[in-house]
Amino acid sequence: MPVLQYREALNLAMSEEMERDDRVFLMGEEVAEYNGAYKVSQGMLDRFGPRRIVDTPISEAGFAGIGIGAAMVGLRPIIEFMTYSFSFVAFDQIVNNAANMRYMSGGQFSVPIVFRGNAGMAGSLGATHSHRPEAIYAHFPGLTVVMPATPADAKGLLKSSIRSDDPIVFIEHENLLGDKGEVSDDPEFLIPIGKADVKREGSDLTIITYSRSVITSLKAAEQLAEEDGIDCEVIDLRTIRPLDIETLIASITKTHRAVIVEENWPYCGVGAGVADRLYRTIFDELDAPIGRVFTKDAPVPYNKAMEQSMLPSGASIRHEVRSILGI
Amino acid sequence: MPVLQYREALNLAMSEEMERDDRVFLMGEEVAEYNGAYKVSQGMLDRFGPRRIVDTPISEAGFAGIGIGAAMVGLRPIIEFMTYSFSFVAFDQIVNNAANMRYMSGGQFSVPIVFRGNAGMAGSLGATHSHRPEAIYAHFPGLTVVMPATPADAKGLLKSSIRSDDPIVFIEHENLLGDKGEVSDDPEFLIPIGKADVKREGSDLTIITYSRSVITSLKAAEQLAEEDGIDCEVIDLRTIRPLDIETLIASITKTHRAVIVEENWPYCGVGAGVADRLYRTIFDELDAPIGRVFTKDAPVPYNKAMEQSMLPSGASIRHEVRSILGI
Amino acid sequence: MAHAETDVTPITTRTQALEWLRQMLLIRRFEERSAMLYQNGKIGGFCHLYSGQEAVAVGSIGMLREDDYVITAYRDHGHALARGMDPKAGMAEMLGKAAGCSKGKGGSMHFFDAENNFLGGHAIVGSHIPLAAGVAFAAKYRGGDQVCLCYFGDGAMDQGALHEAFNMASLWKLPVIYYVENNFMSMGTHLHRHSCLMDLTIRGGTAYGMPGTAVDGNDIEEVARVTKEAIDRARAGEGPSFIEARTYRFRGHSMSDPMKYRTREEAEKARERDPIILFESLLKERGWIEESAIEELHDAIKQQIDDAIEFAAEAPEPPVEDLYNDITVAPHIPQE
Amino acid sequence: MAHAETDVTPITTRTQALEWLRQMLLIRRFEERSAMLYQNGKIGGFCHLYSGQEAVAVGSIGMLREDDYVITAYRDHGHALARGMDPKAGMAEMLGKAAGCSKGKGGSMHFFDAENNFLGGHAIVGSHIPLAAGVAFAAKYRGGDQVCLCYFGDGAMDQGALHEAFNMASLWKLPVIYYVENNFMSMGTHLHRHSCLMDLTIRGGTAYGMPGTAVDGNDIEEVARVTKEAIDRARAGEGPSFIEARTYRFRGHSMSDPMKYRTREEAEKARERDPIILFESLLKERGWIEESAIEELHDAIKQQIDDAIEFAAEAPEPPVEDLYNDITVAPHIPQE
Ligand SMILES: Cc1ncc(C[n+]2csc(CCOP(=O)(O)OP(=O)(O)O)c2C)c(N)n1
Ligand SMILES: Cc1ncc(C[n+]2csc(CCOP(=O)(O)OP(=O)(O)O)c2C)c(N)n1
Ligand SMILES: [Mg+2]
Ligand SMILES: [Mg+2]
Repeated sequence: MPVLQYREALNLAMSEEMERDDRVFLMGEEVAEYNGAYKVSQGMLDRFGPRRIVDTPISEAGFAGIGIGAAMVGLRPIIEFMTYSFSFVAFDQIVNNAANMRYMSGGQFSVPIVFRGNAGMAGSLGATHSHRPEAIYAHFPGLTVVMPATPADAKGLLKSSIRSDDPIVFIEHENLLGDKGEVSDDPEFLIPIGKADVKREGSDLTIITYSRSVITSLKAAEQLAEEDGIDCEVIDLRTIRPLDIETLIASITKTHRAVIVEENWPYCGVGAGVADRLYRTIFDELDAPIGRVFTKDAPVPYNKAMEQSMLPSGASIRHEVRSILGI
Repeated sequence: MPVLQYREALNLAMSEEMERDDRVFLMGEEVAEYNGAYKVSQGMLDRFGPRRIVDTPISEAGFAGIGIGAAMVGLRPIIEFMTYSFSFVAFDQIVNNAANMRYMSGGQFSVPIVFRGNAGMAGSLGATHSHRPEAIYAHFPGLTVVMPATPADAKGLLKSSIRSDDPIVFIEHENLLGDKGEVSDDPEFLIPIGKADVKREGSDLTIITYSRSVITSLKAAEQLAEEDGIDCEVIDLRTIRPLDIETLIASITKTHRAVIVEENWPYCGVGAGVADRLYRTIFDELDAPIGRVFTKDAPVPYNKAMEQSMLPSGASIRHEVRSILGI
Repeated sequence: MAHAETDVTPITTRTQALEWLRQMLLIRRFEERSAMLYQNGKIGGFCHLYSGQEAVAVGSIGMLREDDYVITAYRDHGHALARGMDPKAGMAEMLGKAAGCSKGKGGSMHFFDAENNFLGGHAIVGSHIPLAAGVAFAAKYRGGDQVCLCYFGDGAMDQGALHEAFNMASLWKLPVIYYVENNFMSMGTHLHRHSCLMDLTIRGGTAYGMPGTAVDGNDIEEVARVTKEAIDRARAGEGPSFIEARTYRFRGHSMSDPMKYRTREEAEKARERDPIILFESLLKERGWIEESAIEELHDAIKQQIDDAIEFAAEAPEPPVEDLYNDITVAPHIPQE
Repeated sequence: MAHAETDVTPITTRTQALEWLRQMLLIRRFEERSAMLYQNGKIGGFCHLYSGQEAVAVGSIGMLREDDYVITAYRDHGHALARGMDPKAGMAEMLGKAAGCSKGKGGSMHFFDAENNFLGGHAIVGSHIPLAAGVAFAAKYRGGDQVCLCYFGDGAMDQGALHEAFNMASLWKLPVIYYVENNFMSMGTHLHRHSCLMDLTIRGGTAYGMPGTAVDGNDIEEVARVTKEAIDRARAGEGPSFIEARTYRFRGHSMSDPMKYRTREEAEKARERDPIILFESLLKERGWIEESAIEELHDAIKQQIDDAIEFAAEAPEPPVEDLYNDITVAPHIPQE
C-alpha cells in the first residue's frame, strides 16, 4: 500500500470522490490558486478546474450558507474552513441551517455537506486560533462529527463523509497533516462513520481518545507496557457523534478501568460527555472512576512552554493511568 | 417584601444598577421604544432616556462587539439578546472577544459586560428558536454563566453580574418571566456568583438542577415526598460556570445518590459536565450512577405534544429518582 | 393590440391576472383565519402575517418557471401559497399536524414544499440569504438557467450574512434575485432608526455592483415588470439583481405585537392602498373582471379555506415517536 | 511662509516629519529582524509583516491626540509602534516573554498597550471592527471628543461583522474612522477575485452614507491629510468616515507564504514606491533633512532594535503557572 501523508490522504479522498461524482465540489478560502493554506488541496485546481475548486472571500457564514443551499438542491459540497476556529463566525449556519433543515422541513430537504478543516492547538497560535470545537458541534442532534487520527482513517472517513447524505463536521488536526502512513489506493476504501477503532489491544485499562491524542496515547501505552508492565487498550473514537458506545463497553467489560484522553477543555467537553454515558451504561463494570486527561481550563496562550503545559502529554497520560490503576 | 414577577425583578436589578452607576447602559433589539420584546425593560426608556437605553438594528454580532469595545474602555454594558438563540450569529464575539480579551492582553483590558436574554424551549417555537446554549458557553474558560430560576435570584444575580468586572452570560428562561415571588427592594441585595442554593432540604437523594427545571424538580420532590415518602434535596446551581461543587459534595456526602435535571441536550451538555466532575471527586460516596433527566436528543419540533415529550417532566423526574433509589 | 400601444401593454394576460387576484385573496383569507385560530390557541409559537404585502410575492413568483426556486424568511405563508402550496398542507402545518407541509415539525415560520421548489420558511433573520446564493450557485454549476428568488425584510438588511452573500453573488454572477420587502418596520423599529440610509437600493444594489430597483410593492404589475427584468438578466448569466419593494404590513409584527408605534390614522390610510383592492379596481377598469365575478371569487376562496381548516382540524397529530424521525437520512442514534 | 502658498503648506512640521520618518524606520527594522528571528525559530505562531505599508499607520496615528484610541488586526506591529509602544515590549512579546506587551500570552497577532490606548491586535478577520464602534460609542456616551482609528485589510471588507458595525456607526454618528489598508491581496487572493467592486470607497463609504476617500497609502502626508479631515469630522460629532489607503505589502501574507502569486518584476516595481524612500526624498527635497542625518537615524534605529532584541532575549520566560492568571478579574476557578 502506498505511504501517504495525512494531508495527501485527504486530498486523495476528495479527488477520488470528485472523479466519481460531478456533484461534489470544494469551496473555501485559498483552496484553489494557493493550493490550500495547508496544502490539502494541492493540485486540485489544475485537475478539476475553477468550476469545482472554488476560492472564496473571507466570508465563512456566507460560503457555509452557500454550501448548504447548494446541498439542499442536490449538490454535495465540501466546505473547507481554513481552520475550524473560523467556523465560529459561521456558527449559526452550521448549527441551525445544516443541523435542522431536514427536520424542520419534515424530511423534504436533506443537506449532504461536508464541513472540513483542521482544529486543535497547533503551537503558539493564541487563544482565538487554537479552538477545539468538537464538543460544541457534537452537542447538536442533526450533526455528525468525525475526527480521524491517521492517514488511512483520514481517507476512509472523508470518503464516507462525502458519500453521506447528512451534514458532517469533519475535523482534521493541523499537527497531523504531515504524518505518514499506509493508505489504500482502492477507490472503494471506506471507513464507516460511527465506528471506533481499537488501535492497540490491551487488558489492564482502556484509553479512550481521538485525533492527535491517539498518537500521544499510543506512545504512552507502549511506554507503560515497557516500563510498568501495564497493558492498555487504546480506542480511537474516530466519530465523536454518534458515539460507538458498544466498542467502549466491550473493552471496559474486559478491563474495568478507563481513561479518556483529549485535547478538549474538560468542562462540558467530549470527555465529560463520553464518561457520563459510560457511567450510566456500565457503572457496575467500573472498578474506579474514569480517568481524564485533557487540556487545562484556560484560554490558549502564545508562550510555547505554557501552551505545552496545558496539553495531554505522555507523562500526564501515564500518570493518570497509574493513578486509576491505584499504582 | 414586595412580590414581583421574574421580569420585574430583572428590570429592578438593571434600573437600580443604572441609578447607581452611569457607566451601565442597556442595548439590544426593541429594548427602548418597544419596552422590550418580552417587556423586561418596560419603562426604562422613559426613565433613563435614549442615551442609556439603546435600540439596535438586527445586528447581534455588531452590537455584541460594540458592547465589548465599550467595556474595554470602561463602560459596563448590558447587551440584551432578544433570545439567546440569536446569540449564535454573535458567537465569535462572545467566545473570542469577550472570553479572551483579558487573557490575550496580558490582563490589560478586561470586559465588564453582561449578555442577557432568555433561552429555553418556550413552546412551539421550532428548532432554531428553542436553543439552550448554557453548555456551549460554559465550555469556555473566560466566560461566567449564570441562570436564575426565581425572581429573587434573578434580581440578586443580575445585580452581581452587572457589578462583576468580567464577561457574564446571563441566561433567563422565557417561561419563567411571568413567575412571581418575593424580591428584596434593598438596592444592595446581591446574590454571589458561583454559589448554588439548596432550594429544598432532603436526605434521600440530591436533585441537581437549574433554571426552569428547578420549578419542575421542586414539584416532583413534593410529590415524591407525599406519595413515596422519598425525601429529595433540590439544589439550584444558579451559576453553571464556575460550578459550586462544594455545595454538591456536601449534599451527596449526605444522600449518596444524585439525579441531574436539565432542559439541555444530554450529550456534552451541562448534566454530563457536572456528572463527570462529581464522579471524579466523590466516586466512592456514590451508591449508584448519577441519574439524568434531560431534553431528548432531537431538534425541537413545532408540534406541541412532541415538544412536550422531549422535556423533563414531573413524571420523568420521579421515575428517574425512583430508579436511582432502586425502587 | 396594436404595436403603438406596446408601452401600455399589461405585463400579464387576463388569465394570469385573474389567477394572481385569486392567489392574493387566498393568502389574505388564509391568514385572516389563521389569526383567529391563533387567538383561539389552536396555532402556537410565533405567527407573522403577510397581509398588505401580497402583491410582492404573487407578482414576482408569478413570473417564475416551475423549475425555478423560491426561499423566504419566517413571514412565509404568502410566498408558499403563491408558489402553489396546497392551503390544506399549510393549514395543517399551522395546527402542527402530520399532514402539514413540514409534517408539523416546522410550524408557521418553517413552511417547506419540495415539489414546488419552495425552500422555506427561515426564522433566523438573514440566515437564508446565503442559502439563496447557494441554490443559484447550484443552478449555474449544473449549467441550467434556473433562477432563485429570495425574500427578506428591511430589518434583514442589517445582518452580516446578507453582506457576505451579496458580495459573492455579485462576484460570481449568480442567478439570484434578492427582494427586500421594505415595510419600513423591523418589528417595532422604523427604518430610519435601524438603517443608515433610507434608500435601500444603495445599500443592496450600488454597494455590491448589482442593479438595484425600487418598486411600489402594492402595485402587482409593477412588481412583475421589475421582476421579469431581473429574471431575464439572471437567466442570461448577467448575475444577481436587488429589488426593493416598498410596502406596508397591515398587522403587527407577529400575533403578539400590540402595535403601539402606530396611529389608527396611519393604519387606515395604508388600507386605502390595499394591493388587492388596487388590483381589483385595475382589473375592473380594464374590463377583465366584473364585480359579480369578484364576489364569486371571494366566496370560492372562503370555501377553500374553510375546507383547508376542516381538513387540518381533522387531520391526525403526528405520533410522538416521530420526534426522532427526519433528523438525518442515516438512522438517528439518540446520544442519550 | 506667505499665505499665498497655503495650498502647498505641508500637513506636518519638520519636527513631526522627522519623527514620522524615525517611526517608519523603526517599524521596518523591527520587522526585518523579526523575520530573521522567526526563521531561526525564536518566534512562533503566525507572523504577518507590515513592510511597505508603514506610511498608513504612521501618517494617520500621527494625527491623533494621546487620549484617542487605536485598534487593528493581526498585522499589528506597525500600528503599535506608531502609537508609541516600546519596541522592547514588542520584541519581548514576539519571543513570548513575561515582559512582552501582552505578557507573552498574545504573541505577534495580539499586541496590546493600554497606556497608549492601543487596543490590539485582533486575529479573527473583521471581528474587531464592531469593537471600534464600541470604543467610539463609549467616547460619545461620556460626552468627550475622543476618536477611534480602526484598521483592517481589503479581505475584511467581505466579513459580515464589518457590515453590521458600519451601519450602526453611521446611524449613530459614532466618532470612528475606518481605515481599509487595501494591499490588493487577501492572503493569496487578489482583490478582483474577492471583492464585487474594485473601488472600496463605494463598498465602505457610499454603501453606508459615510464619506469615503481613497488615498495613496504610500504617501504619508496625503494619508495624514485625509485622516485629519476625518478626525475633525468625528470630533465635531458629524460621524464616521471611511478611508481606503491603497498600498502594497512587500512580504508574503505571513512568514509561511511563498508568494507564488507574484512575479519578481511586480515586487521589484513596488519597491520603487517604498513609502520610506519616498518620504526620505521628499524631506531632502524640502531641505528638512540631509543624507548624513538619515544615515545617523538608520544607525540609531539599528541600535535601538538591537537593544530591544537583547532585552527580549534575556528577559525571563513567564512562569508556567501564569497559565491561569489574567483570565478573569475575579479569581479563576479551573473547571477541571
Ligand atoms: C438573528 C435574529 N435576530 C432577531 C430575531 C427576532 N426577529 C424576528 S423578525 C424580526 C424583525 C424583522 O424585520 P424585517 O426583516 O423588516 O422583516 P418583517 O418582519 O418586516 O417582514 C426580529 C427582530 C431573529 N429571528 N433572528
Ligand atoms: C474569520 C477568519 N477567516 C480567515 C482567517 C485567516 N486569515 C487571516 S488573514 C487573512 C487574509 C486577510 O487579508 P486582508 O484582510 O486583506 O488583510 P492583510 O492580510 O492584507 O493585511 C486570512 C484569510 C482569519 N484569521 N479569520
Ligand atoms: Mg420589515
Ligand atoms: Mg489585504
